[in-house]
Amino acid sequence: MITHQYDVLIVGAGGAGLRAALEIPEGFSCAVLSKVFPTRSHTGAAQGGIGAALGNEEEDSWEWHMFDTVKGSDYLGDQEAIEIMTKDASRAIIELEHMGMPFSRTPEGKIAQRRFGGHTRPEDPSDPDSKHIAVKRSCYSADRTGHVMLHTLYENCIKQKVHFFSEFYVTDLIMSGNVCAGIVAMDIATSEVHIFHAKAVMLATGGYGRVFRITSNAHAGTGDGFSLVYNNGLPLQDMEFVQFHPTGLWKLGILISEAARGEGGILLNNKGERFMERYAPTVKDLAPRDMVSRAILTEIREGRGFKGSDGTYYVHLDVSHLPKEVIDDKLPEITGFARTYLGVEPTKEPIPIQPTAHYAMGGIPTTPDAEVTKDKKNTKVAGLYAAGEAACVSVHGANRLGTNSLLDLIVFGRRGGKAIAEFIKNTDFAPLPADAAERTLSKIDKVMNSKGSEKVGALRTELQEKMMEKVGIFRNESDLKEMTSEIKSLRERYQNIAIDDKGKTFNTDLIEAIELGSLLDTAEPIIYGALVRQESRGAHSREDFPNRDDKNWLKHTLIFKKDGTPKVDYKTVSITRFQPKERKY
Amino acid sequence: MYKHTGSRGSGAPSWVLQRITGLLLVVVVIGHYFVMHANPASGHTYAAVLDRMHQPFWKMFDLTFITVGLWHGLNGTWGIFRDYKMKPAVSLTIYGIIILSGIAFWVLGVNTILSF
Amino acid sequence: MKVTLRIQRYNPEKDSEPYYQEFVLEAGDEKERILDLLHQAKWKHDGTLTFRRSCAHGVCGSDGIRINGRNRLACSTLLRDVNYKKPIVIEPLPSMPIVKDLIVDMSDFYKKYEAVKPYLINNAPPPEHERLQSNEDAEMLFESAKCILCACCTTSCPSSWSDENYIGPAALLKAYRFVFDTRDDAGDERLDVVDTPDGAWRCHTIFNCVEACPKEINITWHISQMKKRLAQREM
Amino acid sequence: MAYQPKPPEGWLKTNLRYYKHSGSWAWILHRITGLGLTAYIFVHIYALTSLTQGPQAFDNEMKLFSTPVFKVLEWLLFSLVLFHAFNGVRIVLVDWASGAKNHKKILTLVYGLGVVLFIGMGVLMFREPLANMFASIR
Ligand SMILES: Cc1cc2nc3c(=O)[nH]c(=O)nc-3n(C[C@H](O)[C@H](O)[C@H](O)COP(=O)(O)OP(=O)(O)OC[C@H]3O[C@@H](n4cnc5c(N)ncnc54)[C@H](O)[C@@H]3O)c2cc1C
Ligand code: HEM
Ligand code: SF4
Ligand code: F3S
Ligand code: FES
Repeated sequence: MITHQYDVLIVGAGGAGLRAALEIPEGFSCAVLSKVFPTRSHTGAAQGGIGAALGNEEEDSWEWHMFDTVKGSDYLGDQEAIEIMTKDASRAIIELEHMGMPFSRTPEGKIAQRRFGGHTRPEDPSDPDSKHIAVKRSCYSADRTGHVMLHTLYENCIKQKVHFFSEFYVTDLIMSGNVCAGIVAMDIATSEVHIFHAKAVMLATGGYGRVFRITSNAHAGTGDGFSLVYNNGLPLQDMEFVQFHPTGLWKLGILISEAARGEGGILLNNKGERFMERYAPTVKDLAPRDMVSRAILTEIREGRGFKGSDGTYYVHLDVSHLPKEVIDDKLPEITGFARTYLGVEPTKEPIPIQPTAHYAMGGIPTTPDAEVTKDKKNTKVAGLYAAGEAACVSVHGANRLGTNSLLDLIVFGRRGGKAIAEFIKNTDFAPLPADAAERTLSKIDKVMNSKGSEKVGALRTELQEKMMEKVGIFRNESDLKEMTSEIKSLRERYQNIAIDDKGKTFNTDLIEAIELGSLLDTAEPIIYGALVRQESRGAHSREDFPNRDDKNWLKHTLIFKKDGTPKVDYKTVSITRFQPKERKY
Repeated sequence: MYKHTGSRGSGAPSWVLQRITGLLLVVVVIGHYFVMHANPASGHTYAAVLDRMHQPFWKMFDLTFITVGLWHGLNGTWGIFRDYKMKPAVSLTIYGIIILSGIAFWVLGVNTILSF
Repeated sequence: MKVTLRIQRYNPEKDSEPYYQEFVLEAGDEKERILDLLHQAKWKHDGTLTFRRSCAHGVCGSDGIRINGRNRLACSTLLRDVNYKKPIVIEPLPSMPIVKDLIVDMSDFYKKYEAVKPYLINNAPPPEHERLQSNEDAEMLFESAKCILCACCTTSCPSSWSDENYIGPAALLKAYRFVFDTRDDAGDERLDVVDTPDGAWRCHTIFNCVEACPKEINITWHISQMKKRLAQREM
Repeated sequence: MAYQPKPPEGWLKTNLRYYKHSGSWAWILHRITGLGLTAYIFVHIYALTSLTQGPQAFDNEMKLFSTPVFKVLEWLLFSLVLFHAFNGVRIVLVDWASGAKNHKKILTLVYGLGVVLFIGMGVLMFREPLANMFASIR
């Protein structure tokens, strides 16, 4: 076994991890581990943009951005954190620009901005209570914003000579009492297990989209970070809030960014109606994602969807009326997806779309400085940090607005990095437990030598399909109850899993088996969270409790694993500026 | 294993020259072909050839052809060899052969042209 | 519909030479991705089949492989893009060391990328606001900034097959990305790196790279702009 | 490292096995014709040294070059010149103008012009035998 020692370890080389790495000052050693080569991280898939009230195109203010985010979160977002994020947004974007990120520009040469779902301003700025209309707040680079952001951050890491362990799969946290003392990881190329001893560890492992059948997330989006925390007895927060993005390519789930609607695209049902006019009369197609996804599903349920060749349903996203320059210059990538994967020519015909599992609002609870907390009193876990989609600060509450995730990455990634830089100055390495790698080794050993009858692929598909069906956009008690026993049995069957590849070189069979474990670990708190929360709020929509219930449920859920079973606790929501109101668009 | 070799060993001059000589050759070679080969008599009989060889214009034309053609052809050939990784000794030998044969044949050709 | 994938296999722990194995698979329609078929082969037939992939829609650059003799992304190539009536030949990217099956060792490729100093260098203190840049100047960079580092181009270039030191189209494209950024100050420093026989001058405008690039980047055009810049600098 | 990377395939094998589009063919042909022409220039210079040895020597040599076989070879040589020359211009356009954006169209032009001039030259070179042939047909 190889043991390394670094002051700081960052797990995950997406936007959050890379941004944090840039904050570690010279003189301290820092390593970034990633199971894929850094620029292959899923941040690169983000298309539409990154939000900040720069006001380059239209009058804007961070307070309006904050209001939108709070309202978008269905008042479950922590307003203290949201204030930090929206206030810091402009600085953060300008910093990215200075790092070299190639933005689209306005005629004056400033960063260009466009409209995005849920981002509004009062029609009459002097009267904040006037009707809110869509505002241009999303800073973008054509429809490759995440791609150029990820590359810019990676480039700056190269410039700063950050040390990378690429294609290393992190399998466990090393906890020494209440202190995180490092991680255990496997070098995928050789299957060798390494121990990384550190003063501080940051988890920036991204989302869990692959828990669901139809998802916009990468195959690597298996929720490993959630599983690491959950299996070490730490809580996960608000896991029931799963964002389904309304416009995924039909059958494939590949994302057609909100930018398509931001630039003027509209949704149509099989009668050719622009149905969003009924659900959100003011912002129409640019309503927040949870609403649009529900609207689409409602249309389909009420018989106004299109039936596809395989018996599944979709609605249409139409951009064919937009000028060709807009499509070519501002939406080249996503119209390309429609052409490549569905053979649809978006300049001429509408694109078949369906909602797709997209984003994890919940996650590892942290303070606004990315410090991981372990209970409802926000007790910190020394040396452990989390940022990005894996973390729950919580700025997104029950529903994230488009463009706020990339912002979350760079704002809280940076804050986490700074907090770590401060922390390691006055901290020593916590002692390394002798059996640090024990769990990992026995897990690998078990999978490699198992003669069981279950296949990874089949079990995973079963999980994904059931989650889609029973814990999807609309939920109800009986489905969720069924799912709790379902997940138990899937977990048991997982113990009986066997793989074909018994080699040591680049054993992706083994990796997929471990990833399936993460998926199961992540699905569990999602199901339990959804079951306990007896209301409908943001992305969580219970058919048996169709209304928001602020009296009983204006609180975060925390789900722990105790003695092998999930336990629930609750945490208060920070409400500072905006009192909960009905959420209407 | 990738190794960054050398710094700013600029290939620019030879690259530019290869292109300029190439463009020159378009005129020279195709012109040459039309004059020499389109009409068998003008290219293949001593008298006709000799007649042209005495005119300064054609002398210049032929000198240009030989000089530019040899340089372009051999620089191109050297460019090809450079594409394939070789031991320094081998590549030096080839470079030597290219330069020596170039000079030798240039002298030979110039001698032919200037002997009239 | 049945299709056959003829996949090059190589396991360093067992094989001394790569060999081919045929998988007969069930495809729904001709819009199925080659990646879906590889997954089917791995998940239903042989779990030892090894390849990289992540995003599955052509944005991460993990799954550059050779399909019927040309470099492409498994996730952006559909059945209808190839002749699926005959066995579809799947091989790793050419001229790279093979780690296992379709996985190649990319470290050289990344080293070349790092060699061109792929980051903005501007030593002036940053202004309070963004650095201004006209939309035209910004758009000059967009095509080159599309690159996903899949290595399809560099490993398709005959110049790189014969000389592993040729820095290759991907690195040259990255050099362009920064040399032509109006905000960058390090033009000369970076140009020096590509102004060598193993740099831009080894590009013979073969266009294999352009043909292979899944992001439809006209790499050769970008290299030509750089050659011009280099030539001007020298004159 | 637990694995032994395989060394890269030989460049020639890779070249032969990789998919070829019009651009790769143009490059291969440009190389071959370039080398061919360079070799020919050497032969040509050497052959013409006979000029300095007087009319006898030269005309003797030219007898050989005037045989039908050599005349056809000479004509075929012209196709190499034409391809290399026009493709050379294409390369210059690609490098110096924005020809890279239209390289396939330019290549079509290269082939088109080449074929026209090649046939033209054929007519010029073989106008006597051709005239005779047509006369006999008539
Ligand atoms: C298609 C799509 C479009 C989007 N568009 C937008 C948008 O327009 N605007 C916006 O604001 N947001 C958008 N989002 C959301 C946003 O992109 C993501 O939430 C965000 O990029 C997540 O970043 P991250 O840094 O947390 O994680 P990621 O970028 O997902 O990175 C995770 C990292 O963790 C590593 N990792 C994971 N598990 C392990 C392990 N076990 N061991 C080692 N390493 C591990 C991975 O290798 C990777 O490097 C979009 C999301 C998707 C899917
Ligand atoms: C008639 C007009 C000609 C033009 C426009 C022309 C143009 C060019 C150009 C631009 C190149 C560079 C190719 C590269 O760098 O990739 C080249 C290469 C070459 N040329 Fe020419 N050329 C011409 C005639 C000739 C002649 C007459 C010869 C022979 C004496 C010749 C021999 C070569 C050789 C050997 C190469 C190297 C080929 C390679 O690099 O692949 N060329 N030519
Ligand atoms: S230029 Fe194109 S082919 Fe080359 S690495 Fe980038 S995306 Fe891949
Ligand atoms: S294939 Fe190679 S030679 Fe140049 S045009 Fe592309 S880099
Ligand atoms: S899997 Fe990401 S590019 Fe193909």
